[in-house]
Amino acid sequence: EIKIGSVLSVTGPASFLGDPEKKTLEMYVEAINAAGGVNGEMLELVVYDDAADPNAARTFATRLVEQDEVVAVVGGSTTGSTLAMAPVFEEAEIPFISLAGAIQIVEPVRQWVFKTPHTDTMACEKIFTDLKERDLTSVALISGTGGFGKSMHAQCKKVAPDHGITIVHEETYGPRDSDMTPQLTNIKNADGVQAVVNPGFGQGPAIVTRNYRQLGISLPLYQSHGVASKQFIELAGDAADGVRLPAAALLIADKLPDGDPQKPVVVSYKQTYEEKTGQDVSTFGGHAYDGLMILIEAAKRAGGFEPAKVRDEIEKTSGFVGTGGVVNMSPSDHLGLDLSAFRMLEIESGDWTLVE
Amino acid sequence: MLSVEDLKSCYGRIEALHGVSVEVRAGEIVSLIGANGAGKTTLLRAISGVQAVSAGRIVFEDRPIEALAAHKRVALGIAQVPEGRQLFEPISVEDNLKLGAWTRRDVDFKAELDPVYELFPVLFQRRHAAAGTLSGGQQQMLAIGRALMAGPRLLLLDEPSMGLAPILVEQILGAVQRLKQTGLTVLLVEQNASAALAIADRGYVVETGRVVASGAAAELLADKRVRAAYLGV
Amino acid sequence: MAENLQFAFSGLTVGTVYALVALGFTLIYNASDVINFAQGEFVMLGGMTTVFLAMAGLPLPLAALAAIASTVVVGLALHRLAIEPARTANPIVLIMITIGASIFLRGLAQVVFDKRFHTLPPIFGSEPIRIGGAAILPQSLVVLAGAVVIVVLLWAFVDRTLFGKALIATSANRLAARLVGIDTRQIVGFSFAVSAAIGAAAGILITPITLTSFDVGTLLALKGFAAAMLGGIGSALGAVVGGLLLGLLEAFAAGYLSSQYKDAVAFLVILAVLFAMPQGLFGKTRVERV
Amino acid sequence: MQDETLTPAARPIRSRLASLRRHPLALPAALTVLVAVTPLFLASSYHYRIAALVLIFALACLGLNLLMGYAGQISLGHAGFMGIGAYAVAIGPAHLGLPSWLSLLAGAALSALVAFIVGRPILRLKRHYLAVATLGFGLLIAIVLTNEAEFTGGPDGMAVERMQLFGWTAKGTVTWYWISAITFLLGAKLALNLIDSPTGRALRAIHDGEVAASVLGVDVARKKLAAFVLAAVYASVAGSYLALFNGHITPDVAGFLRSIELVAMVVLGGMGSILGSLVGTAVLVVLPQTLTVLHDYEHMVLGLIIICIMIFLREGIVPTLAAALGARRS
Amino acid sequence: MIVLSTDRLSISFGALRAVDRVSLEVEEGLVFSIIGPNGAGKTTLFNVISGLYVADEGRVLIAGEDVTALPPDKLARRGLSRTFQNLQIFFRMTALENVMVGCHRHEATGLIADLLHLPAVLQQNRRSRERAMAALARVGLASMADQPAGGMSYGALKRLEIARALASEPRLLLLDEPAAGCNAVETEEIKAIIRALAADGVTVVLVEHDMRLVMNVSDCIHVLADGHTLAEGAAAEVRNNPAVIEAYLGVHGTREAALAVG
Ligand SMILES: Nc1ncnc2c1ncn2[C@@H]1O[C@H](COP(=O)(O)OP(=O)(O)OP(=O)(O)O)[C@@H](O)[C@H]1O
Ligand SMILES: Nc1ncnc2c1ncn2[C@@H]1O[C@H](COP(=O)(O)OP(=O)(O)OP(=O)(O)O)[C@@H](O)[C@H]1O
Ligand SMILES: [Mg+2]
Ligand SMILES: [Mg+2]
Repeated sequence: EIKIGSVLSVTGPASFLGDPEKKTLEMYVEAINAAGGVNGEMLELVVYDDAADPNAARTFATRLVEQDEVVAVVGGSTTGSTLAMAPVFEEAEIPFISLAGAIQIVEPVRQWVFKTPHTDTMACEKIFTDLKERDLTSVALISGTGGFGKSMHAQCKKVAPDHGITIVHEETYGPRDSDMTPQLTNIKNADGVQAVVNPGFGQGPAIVTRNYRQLGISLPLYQSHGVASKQFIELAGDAADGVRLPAAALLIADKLPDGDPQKPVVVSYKQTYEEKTGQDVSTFGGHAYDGLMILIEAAKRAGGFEPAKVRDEIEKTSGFVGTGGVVNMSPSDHLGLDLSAFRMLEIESGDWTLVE
Repeated sequence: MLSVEDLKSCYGRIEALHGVSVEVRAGEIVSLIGANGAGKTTLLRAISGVQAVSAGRIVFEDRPIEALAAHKRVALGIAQVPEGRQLFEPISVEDNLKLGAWTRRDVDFKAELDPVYELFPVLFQRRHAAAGTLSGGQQQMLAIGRALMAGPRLLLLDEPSMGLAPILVEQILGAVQRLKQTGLTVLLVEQNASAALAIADRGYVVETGRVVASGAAAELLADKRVRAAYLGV
Repeated sequence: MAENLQFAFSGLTVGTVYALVALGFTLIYNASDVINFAQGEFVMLGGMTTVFLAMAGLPLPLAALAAIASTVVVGLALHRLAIEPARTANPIVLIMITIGASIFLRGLAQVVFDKRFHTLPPIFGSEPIRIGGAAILPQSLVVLAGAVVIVVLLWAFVDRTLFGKALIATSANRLAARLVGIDTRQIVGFSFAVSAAIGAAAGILITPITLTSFDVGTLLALKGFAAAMLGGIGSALGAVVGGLLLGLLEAFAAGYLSSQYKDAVAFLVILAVLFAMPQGLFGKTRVERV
Repeated sequence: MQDETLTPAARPIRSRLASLRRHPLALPAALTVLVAVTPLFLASSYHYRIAALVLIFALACLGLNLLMGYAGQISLGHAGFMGIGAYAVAIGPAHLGLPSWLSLLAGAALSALVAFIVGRPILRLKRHYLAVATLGFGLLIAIVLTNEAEFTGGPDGMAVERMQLFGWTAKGTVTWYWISAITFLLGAKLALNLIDSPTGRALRAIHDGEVAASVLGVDVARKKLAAFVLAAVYASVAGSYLALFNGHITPDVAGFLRSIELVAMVVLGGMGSILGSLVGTAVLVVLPQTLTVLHDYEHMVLGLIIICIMIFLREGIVPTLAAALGARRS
Repeated sequence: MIVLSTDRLSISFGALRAVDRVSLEVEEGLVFSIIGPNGAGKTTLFNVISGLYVADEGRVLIAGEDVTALPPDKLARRGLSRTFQNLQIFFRMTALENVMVGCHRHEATGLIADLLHLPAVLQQNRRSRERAMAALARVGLASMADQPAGGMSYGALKRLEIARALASEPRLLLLDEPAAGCNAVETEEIKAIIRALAADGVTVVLVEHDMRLVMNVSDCIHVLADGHTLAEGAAAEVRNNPAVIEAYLGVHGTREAALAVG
C-alpha cells in the first residue's frame, strides 16, 4: 500500500475549504483503488485536520513524514498552514502539492512544493483586465483580513499599475463580521470610484454583497475566486445578481461550449461530487482533485511512488487538464496555470453566466 | 420530635462525628455545648441536610429524613441560623428576610416581617441596605430573623449570640424562651454556656465528635467537670 | 449626516446580536456565577437546527419552535450532566466545563449538520427601509425588538419577583440558599433552560442577517462576553447597552478610523471604561466589607 | 487516626516516603528524571516534536500557573505574550539584523515591559472583568500582528531564521527537545523557588483575600504586577521557542483560542501545581494527536474528555490524584 | 507615649454616618477597648485606622505621625496589625502558612532573590517558620500547623487570625471581637494572651462584646453609639454609666461586667 498524506483545515475558520477538499480526496482515492490502484498498487489516504492552525499543521506534517511515512502530500488548505509545513517536506524530500491560494507558496520556487489553485495575483489580473475592457479604471477594494483577503489585497495593489488601474479607496472587514455597511458607506461616499473589488472568502463576501445592494450602490461589484461555489449565490440571494468574479470552468461546467477541453473533466467531477455528497460543487474541492490527479499521473509516468522521481515528473506535468485549467509546469513554475484558466463569470438571476 | 441516632459524618476522609446521638422533644430547648472543633456545627449542618452523613439516622417527627434534600427539610419545618451568618450579601435586608420564607410563598409577607422588625428594629431602619454592608451584629440579627421567617417548628441555632451586644444577647435568649411558649422547639449551640443552659431544658456536651455528657440543664450547670471545662469557674 | 445614520444602523444591527448573546450570559451568571462559554453554541444550535429542519420540509415557524425546544433540552442536559455534578468546584473549573461543552457541541454540529454556511429568509423581506439616506433591514428591527422584549422580561423577572431574588441568592451563597429551602439545582437548571431558549431564539432571529454555520458560536460568545462585561455582568440592561455600545463602537470605528482596527478600537474603549468603572456600566459594586 | 490499620513496621517507611515527597528537591529531581528518561520512549522525530511542544507550552503554563493558580489572577490574553516573544525572534533577525538569541531576550524584556505597563490598571480589575480586560489585551496584540503585514507578514505569517549560537545552529526536533527540556526544568525550579518564598506566600495570600494580605503588609498591587510580569516573561520565552522551533510563525500564536488553550492546560493539570502545568499541557497536546483516529468525532470526544476530567478531577489532574494517593498512603 | 490617636475622625456610607467625629488617644502598652451597640461603628473605625477605608474627615496619627491616607500595607510596615470580626483567612493555605504571611513585613527579600532562592531567602523562610510556629503555639494551635485552614472550626480560625497578627510582631494590635465563638475557658486563654502582649509593650485596641473579658483586661474603655463617642473611662466608670447601661449593657451585660471585676 502506498500512503498519501494530507493536512487540511476540515474544521475551524477555513472549513469551507478543507471540507470539500477532504471529501474529494477520499472519494477519488476510493475510486482509484476500486479501479485497480496506481501501477497496480493500492493507495491509502492519511488525512489530518489542522483546524487552520499552522502549528498543528506542522506537527501533522512531521507526523506524516515520520509516523505514516507517506510518499507524497496533497493538502494544506490555507497559505499559513502550507508555509508552516513546507520546510518539513522540503527537508524530508517528499513532493507536496498545496491547495492554498497565495503566490508565496510557489514564488520563489521551492523544490518540492507545488500548488494547484490559481494565485491571487492571477485573480486580480483577470479582474483588472475585465475592468479595463469596461473602461473602469479607478476602483475601491474591500478585503477580508483573513490570510486570503489580505494576500490578494496586497497582490492587487501590486499589479494594479501594470493594468492601468488606480486603487482610490481601501476598506477591510474581519473574517466573522456580520455587517459591512460602514465600510461600504465610505466607499459609496468616496470620490471617483468606478467599481468595487472584494477579495475574501467565507461568508464575508456574501454579506458584503447583500450590504452593497442594501445601500443601493450601483457600481459594478467584483468578487474573487474565493467565493467560487453555488453557496455564495444562495447566501447573497438576489443581491448577487450582477456580481462578477473570475473563476475556474468548474462552476459553469454544463454551460461550457462542447469543444472546451475542460468540459469532460469538470462535468465528471461535478457530477461525482454532487452525487456523493449531496452538496454543490466548489472550486476548492476541484483543487484537491487536480492535486491528486497531477500526483497520480506523475506517479504513473514515474512507474512508482519514489519521491524524487515523482517530484521530477510533477514538474514535467504538461497539458494536464484539471478542474482549474490546463496545467503546464516547469522547474520555474510550480503552478502551471495561466490567465486562460480563469473565466470571468457574472451572476444572473441566481446562476453563473460566462462573460464573453 | 427530632432524634439523631449514631450519626457519623466526614469531611473528605476525616471523620468529624463519630456516632452522635441526640434527642430533642417537642417544645424543648436543648443546648449543645463543647469546645472549638468539637463537631457542634457539623451536627447542625447534618440535621439541616447540607452536610453529608456517612452513617446513622435522623428522624424528624417519626419520619427518617437523612436522605432528604436540604430544601425539603426546610419545608418540613427545620430552619437553621448557620455559623458565620451566611447571608445573601448583595441582596437587601428585606429581600433576605423574604427569601427566608421561600418555602411558604403563599404567606402574607408583611404579617411575617413585622415581628422580626419588632425584635430587631435596626433591621427595619436598614431594610433597603444590602445585607453585606451591615455590621457584624446586625448581620447576626438578620440571620436569626431570616430563620424565623421560615416559620419553623424546629429551630437550629448555631451560636446566635455571637457578636451581639450584651443587651441584645439578653433579648435574643429572651425571645427564644418566648418562642418556646408558642410551641417552637429549639436546638441551641452556644459558647456562652451558662446563658444557654440557663434557658435550656436539657443539654448535651460534645467533645471531639462524641457526646460525652447529657442531662437536664440545671444538672449540667451544676456539674463540676462542665463548670471547669466550659463555664470557666 | 446620512453616513452617521448609516453607521448607527450598522452598529445597532451588530450590537443587538451581541446584546442577545450577552443576555444569555446574564441569566446563568445570575444564578450560578458561571460564565457559560457554551452560550454561543446555543445561538448556533438555534440557527442551524432551524435551517436543517426547514430543509427537511418543516414549515419555518414550526422549525424554529422545535429548534428552541431542542436547544432547551441541550441546555438542561448541559446543566444536569456537566455543571451539576461539579457544582462544588472552583468557578473557573465550571467555566472550563462550559468550554468543553462548547467544543463538544461544535463537534456534534459538524457531524449532525454540515460545515457550510446557511441562511434563513428574513421575516419581513429583505427590502431595506430607507431613512434619511441610510438603509436598515427590517430584520435588524426585529432583532432589536426581540432584545428589548427579552430584557424587559428578564428585568421584570429578576428584579421584581422573589423567584428572581432566589436566583441571585443561589449564586450569592449556595449554602444559604439551601438552608432557606431553595431547590438550588432546580433554579440553576431553570436558568440554563431559559438561557438556552434565549440563545436559540437569538440564533434564529439573527441568521437572516449574519448567516450561520457550525462554528459561529465562538466569536459570538467572545463578543457577547465582552458586551456583558462592558455593561456590567449580571445586569440585563447592562447586557443590552453593552451589546449595542460594542456594535456602535465597531461601526463608527470602521467608518471613521480604520476598518482594520475597529475591533482593537472597540476593545480599547472597553478597557478604558473598565479602568474608570471596574464593574462595567451597570454592574453592581460587589459589597466587600470586612 | 487511620494509622491504626497500618502494621507498625510499615509506618517508618511510609513516613520516610512522605517526608521525601515533601523535600524541596523532590519535585525538581523527579522532573529532571522524567525529561531525561522520556527520550527512551521517543521513537521518531515526530515523537520528539510532540515532546518538545509539550515542554514549550508547559513553560508558558508555568508562568500562567503562577499568575492563576497561585496569585488567583486570571488572564485570557496570555497568548499575547507568546506572540510578542515569537515575533521578536522573527522580526529581530529579519528586519533589525539582531541575532536570534538577542531577539529572544529583547522579546522577553519587551513582554516584561508591556506587562509592567498594562498590568497595573488591568490588575485592579477583579474576576470576570479581569478576564475580559486581559482578553482584550491579547486580542489587541493579535490584531496588530495580523494587520501590520509589512513587519509580520500578516495572517499568513513569516519565516523565522534558525537560532545560531557561536556558529552552531539550533535545528531539529531532538535539539529542540533538549533546549526546551532544560529551559522547562529551569523555569520549574524558579517557579518552585518562588512559591516557597515570601513573595510566593504573599501571592497565595492575595488569592484568598486581598484585604487580609494588605493588612499584613503585602503590597497587593505590586505583588500581582510581579506575578503578571513574570508570567509574561515565561510566555514570551515559550513563544520565542515555538517560533524558532517551527521556523514559521503566524498570528494564531497570539490568538484568543491559544489563550484559552493555555488556561485550559493550567486548569486541567491543576491550578497551583507545577507538575500540573506539565501534565495539563501533555494532555492537551497529545490528546488531539491520538484522537485523529476518530476523524469527524474528534472534537466531540475532546470536549467530552475535558468535561469528564473537570468533573471527576475537579482540582485538576495532579492535585486530585495526589490527594487520592496521599489518602491511600497516610 | 501616645501610640495611636484619632482626631475627629468621620466616615459616611451614603446618608449613614458610621463614624462621627471620633477622637481618641491610646497610650503605649495599654489595653484600650472600644465597645458599643451593634452598628455603632467600631469595626468601621478599625477599617479607617488600618487604612482599608479612607476617612471623610479627621486624621489618624500613629506615634504622632499623620498616617491618615496611607494604604494598609504601609501601615502594617509601621507596626500596625489587626484581626477581623468576619474571618479573613487564607483558606487554601495551611495554618502555618497563614501565620507565615503574617511575618511578611519582616521579610525583606526581593523578587529576584526569591526566584533564585538565595541563601538569604532560605534563612528568611526558616526564621519566619520559627516565628510562625511560636505564634501558633501561643494561641494553642501548634498541633494544627500543617492542617489546611479550610478545614478548621470557627473557633480555631478565630485564634489563627490572632496568631497571624501576632506573627507580625506589631507595636499596635487591633483585635475585633477575638473571643466571639469561644467559650468561657477559651476566652480566658485569649485574655491571658492580651495581658502578655500588653506586658511586652504592645498596645492593644480591643473591640469585644464579652463584658467579662473587656472589663477585666481594659485599662481604658471607649464607648461608641451611632458613630459618636458616648463615654470614655476606666472599667468601673463605664460600667456604671447609666447611658452605657441603657444603650449597651442591659441587665445581662451589667451582671457580666460585675462578675468580671468581682
Ligand atoms: N470544611 C471542613 N473541612 C475539613 N474539616 C472540617 C471542616 N469543617 C470542620 N472540620 C473539622 O471538623 C471538626 C468539627 O468542626 P465543627 O465546625 O463542627 O466544630 P464546632 O464544634 O462547631 O467548633 P466551633 O465551636 O469552633 O465552631 C473540626 O475538627 C474541624 O477541624
Ligand atoms: N461598607 C459599608 N457600606 C455601607 N454601610 C456600612 C459599611 N460598613 C459599615 N456600614 C454601616 O455602618 C454602621 C457601622 O458598622 P460597623 O460594622 O462599624 O459596626 P460595629 O460597631 O462594628 O457593630 P458590631 O458590633 O455589630 O460589629 C452599620 O450600620 C453598617 O451597616
Ligand atoms: Mg461551630
Ligand atoms: Mg463590628
